[in-house]
Amino acid sequence: MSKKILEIIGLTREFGIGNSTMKAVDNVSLSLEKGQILGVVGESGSGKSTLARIVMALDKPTAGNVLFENEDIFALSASKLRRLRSNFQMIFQDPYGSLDPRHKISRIIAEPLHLEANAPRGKALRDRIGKLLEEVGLAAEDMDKYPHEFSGGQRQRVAIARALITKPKLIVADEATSALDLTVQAQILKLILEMRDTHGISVLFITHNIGVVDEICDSVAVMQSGKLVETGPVRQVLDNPRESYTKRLLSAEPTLDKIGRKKHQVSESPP
Amino acid sequence: MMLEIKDLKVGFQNEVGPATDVVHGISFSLGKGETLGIVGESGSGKSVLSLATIGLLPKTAKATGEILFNGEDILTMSERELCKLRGSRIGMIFQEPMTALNPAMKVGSQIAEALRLHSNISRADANAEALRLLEMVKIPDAKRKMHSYPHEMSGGQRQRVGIAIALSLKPDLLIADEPTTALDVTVQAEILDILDDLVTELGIALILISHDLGVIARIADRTLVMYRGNEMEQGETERVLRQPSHDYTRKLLSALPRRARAGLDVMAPTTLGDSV
Amino acid sequence: MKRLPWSLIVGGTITAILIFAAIVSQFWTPVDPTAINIGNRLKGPGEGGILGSDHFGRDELSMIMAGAWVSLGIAFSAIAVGGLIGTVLGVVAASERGPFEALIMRVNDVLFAFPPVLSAILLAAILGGGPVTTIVAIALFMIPVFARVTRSAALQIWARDYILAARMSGKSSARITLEHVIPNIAAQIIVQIAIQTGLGILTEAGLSFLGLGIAPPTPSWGRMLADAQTYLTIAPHLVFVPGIAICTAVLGLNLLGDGLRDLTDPRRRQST
Amino acid sequence: MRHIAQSLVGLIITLLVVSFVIFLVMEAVPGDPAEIILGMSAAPDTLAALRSQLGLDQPFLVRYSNWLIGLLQGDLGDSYTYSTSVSQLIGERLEVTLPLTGLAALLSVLISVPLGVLAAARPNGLVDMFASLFSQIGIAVPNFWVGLLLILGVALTFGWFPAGGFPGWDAGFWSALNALILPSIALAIPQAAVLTRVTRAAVIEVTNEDFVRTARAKGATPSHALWRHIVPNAMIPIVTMLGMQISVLIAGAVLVENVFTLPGMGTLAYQALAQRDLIVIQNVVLFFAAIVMGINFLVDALYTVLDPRLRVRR
Repeated sequence: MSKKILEIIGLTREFGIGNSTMKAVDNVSLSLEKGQILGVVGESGSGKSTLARIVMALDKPTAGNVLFENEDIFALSASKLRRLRSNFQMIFQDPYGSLDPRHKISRIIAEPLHLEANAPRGKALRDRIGKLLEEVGLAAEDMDKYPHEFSGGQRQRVAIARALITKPKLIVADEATSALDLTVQAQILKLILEMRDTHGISVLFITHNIGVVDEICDSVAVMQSGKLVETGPVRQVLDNPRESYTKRLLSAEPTLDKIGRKKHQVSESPP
Repeated sequence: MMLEIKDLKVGFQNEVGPATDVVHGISFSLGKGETLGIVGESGSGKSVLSLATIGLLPKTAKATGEILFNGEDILTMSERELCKLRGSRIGMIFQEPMTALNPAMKVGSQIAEALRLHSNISRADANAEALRLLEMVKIPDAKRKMHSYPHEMSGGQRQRVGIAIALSLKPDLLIADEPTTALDVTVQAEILDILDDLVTELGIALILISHDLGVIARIADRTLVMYRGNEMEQGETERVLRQPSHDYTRKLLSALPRRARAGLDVMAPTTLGDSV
Repeated sequence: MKRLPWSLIVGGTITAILIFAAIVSQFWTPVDPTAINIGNRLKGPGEGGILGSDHFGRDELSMIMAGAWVSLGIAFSAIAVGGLIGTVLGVVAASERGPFEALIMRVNDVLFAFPPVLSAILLAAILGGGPVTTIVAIALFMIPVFARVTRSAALQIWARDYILAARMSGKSSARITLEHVIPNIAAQIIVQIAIQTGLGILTEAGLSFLGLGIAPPTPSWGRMLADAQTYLTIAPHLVFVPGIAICTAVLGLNLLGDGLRDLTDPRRRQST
Repeated sequence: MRHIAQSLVGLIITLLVVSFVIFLVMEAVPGDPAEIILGMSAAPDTLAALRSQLGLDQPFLVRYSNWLIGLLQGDLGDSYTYSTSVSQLIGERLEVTLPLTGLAALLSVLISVPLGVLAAARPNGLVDMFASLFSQIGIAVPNFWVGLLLILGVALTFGWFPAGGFPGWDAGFWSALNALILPSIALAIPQAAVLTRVTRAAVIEVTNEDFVRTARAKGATPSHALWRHIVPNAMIPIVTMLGMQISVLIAGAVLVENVFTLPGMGTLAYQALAQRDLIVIQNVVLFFAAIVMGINFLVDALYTVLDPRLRVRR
């Protein structure tokens, strides 16, 4: 038995633009082990979001396979795939667009139970939603409110509660903290780490932010223009990058190592 | 002092009920060639502050206090005086390069327009100057790009055009409102380099507004930290980041990913934020 | 408390009065609207009934009330048929995309090439004039109108992340349309219904003005105007009364539509 | 360019479908042309003779393709009641309808665009209040009623313009144009009302765009920003609405021609219906539909001129 929960093999996705085709994802292979967090980092146009959509079976690859617990999700029948779906969930970037404004929080969180045959109902369901809300740092009473009554960070907590309700094995977080303020981002990252630790969930974390990868990921894959540039354990890739693109990406990230403008740095001696 | 803001308050009228105050008494001053970073999270009032400084607050806003630019109060200036000032003495760069340029107008004309609005320069001379400006912000193949429309350029290139427009008349003051937030990190680094070089070269004062302490650290001589319309603290950037005097600044710093704040060894080990 | 938009109050009041008058006309009018009284012919307002009388001595007020029933009935029926078909087509086009969407948009183009007056003339060649011709002609034009509005509104909803979340839950397109798309575009559809009913009244008046509408002696506002043409100089009130009735009814429905839009979308409060 | 070629193909296909639909509908009309021409009491063999003379005994698709071929050659057949060729009939009537709708479209643009722009420049100002009053009422008035009011209030009171009828272009350009003034005003007012509203909304929408703020930060005065940056970008929704309004204009022409007793296409269609002149109805309806679609095609092509973003994409 492999410990791998997710294996992406030679994945390619082409899009037609007029008469030409563009490879949004180009022959990417990756794997994610149980209980680990894999960061996929890249700039706009790197294909990281397309990759996330394919892993969630929201889009089909042009070539290649996605194995979930050794099962090829694109070889499954539609009904089997639907049954498998409760095992993977997704958290989106925009906390304002990912919750239906016309639905109550309880209905939003319960939505993924749609296909579960023996899903809890009535009081049992409300209890479960209440417990989940408390787990993500909200109050059980919040379930009867509507999304517009919450801040961006709180909405993202609701989205996480929705992702947790089916007790999934894999969560894909697509730029889940990019739209949030820094202090809120830190809280949500902490929540994702807790989620991994208490439930043993594996996370595919899509982001453009190296600092966030450094903070919570176990391993990282760097993508550029659809291609995989470099992959490996976080410490190895971030501390000793092999590829020049990775180096460029790392050095471009503004840090507080140096403070002040160029001319000042040259003229004044460092502390 | 070239710019002196004294006890600036800005409120927005509501359809019903009292006005909502978004800036509650901010004061700072800025000398020639200095750079000031204003940092804050969403709702801190930092963008409203920048619009007030260039006299572009929406009509529903009401500002009190003083914004002295070379000794004259911008808040009491007529629209005509403001139009003369904007573009020529104060330039501005905005956050969204995708929407900040006129989609139906060639890039070269948009730069030349800034020149022609303030001087009697001929069309040919304005175009020549626009080309020089495009080269100044290091746009490759500038001659051809003069005739491009904004949608034919990348985000980074459009932001360079924004800088070229803002700097076209060598203003005394440049205001940049989150100029790199919508850009990729590698592009952000390039844009910050260009801003840094040009501001130094032309001796322009810069106000850079950002939510990102890393960006502030890169370019600001001094930093003002804002939260919900109030000043938390201000001072030399070095001092504010290494020895913050306000809890909110410390909270902002501790929310930074480890990697970004690695250089701040003096940081007290605080836990990640506790409340929303 | 949010203050109600004034357009909603005014428009709602006018529309309510209109509907009330239409319903009342089915039980009671000051005079039988079809009763001919030659002795009372072409009397001005006040002399022969509150709003005067026409060339057969029929009471204008009674005819306006009865005409409201015809006008509203035809406009509402046409909107019900055309609006429903158009909304379904628009929503399905947005959820299916691809060739089906392209086909629907082409059908829309074809229908759009037939303004109601043209299709009414074509239909009248087969069926003769009358309420069915009028309703079908207006409804045919409403199909593309509603299909376009709902499709573009629905496409915006389909681009939201909460739709992706619903798809991840294994929900079918039809179910997503019912649970997420329709509730989120309902407000826009309701606004359209108000505005298009106004247009429907205008069109119905035009068709009955041409004699393609409901058959006499049932009163209709459009034919009252057609009759008035002959007596333009001797009895100008015959031009004013039905015209003002049409104008007020349409104005009321338009204001109601605006008001509903302002209520549901405060962002647009200044832009319309 | 490719986009224009594509929509041209689309236009031709739609036109074919429309012509087929019209032909199909005319098939469903009770009674055939031969019966209509000869009357109910005609002898069966005379009917049969006329049918074969008119080609009515041929199969449906053959007759349909004969019609199409005739259309391409400009031969639309002969009217039963006017005893001239349909193409000549339509040609004469277009001399009235085209100038009428053209004049109305021009008037409505000349009223609505400046009014809408000025209203949007100062929301809730005096011009804006007038503009919204005008558009609210204008949208609600039927054009044929405006026509009646104009006859009553202008033609019969002051006698500046004729209350109806058309002297023909042979009677001199000015007297012919004079006869079209009131009808085109009646046709233009409701349309101008809609267009004023659309213009105002479009201009306000663009005013809130970031690039307008950029222009103002450059030092552009409010009016420079309005005419140089806002209005050009607001033209797309305005032109779209204008294109959609063409079908309303054409439908309106039927009514307004009726009020002013103008011998235009609308009157022709209306009279042909009364006389059951099927071949005229068939061709006139196709003609109207073709004009609507042709205008929409032109609007589509105009987009690429107005918005450079559409030139590469699509």
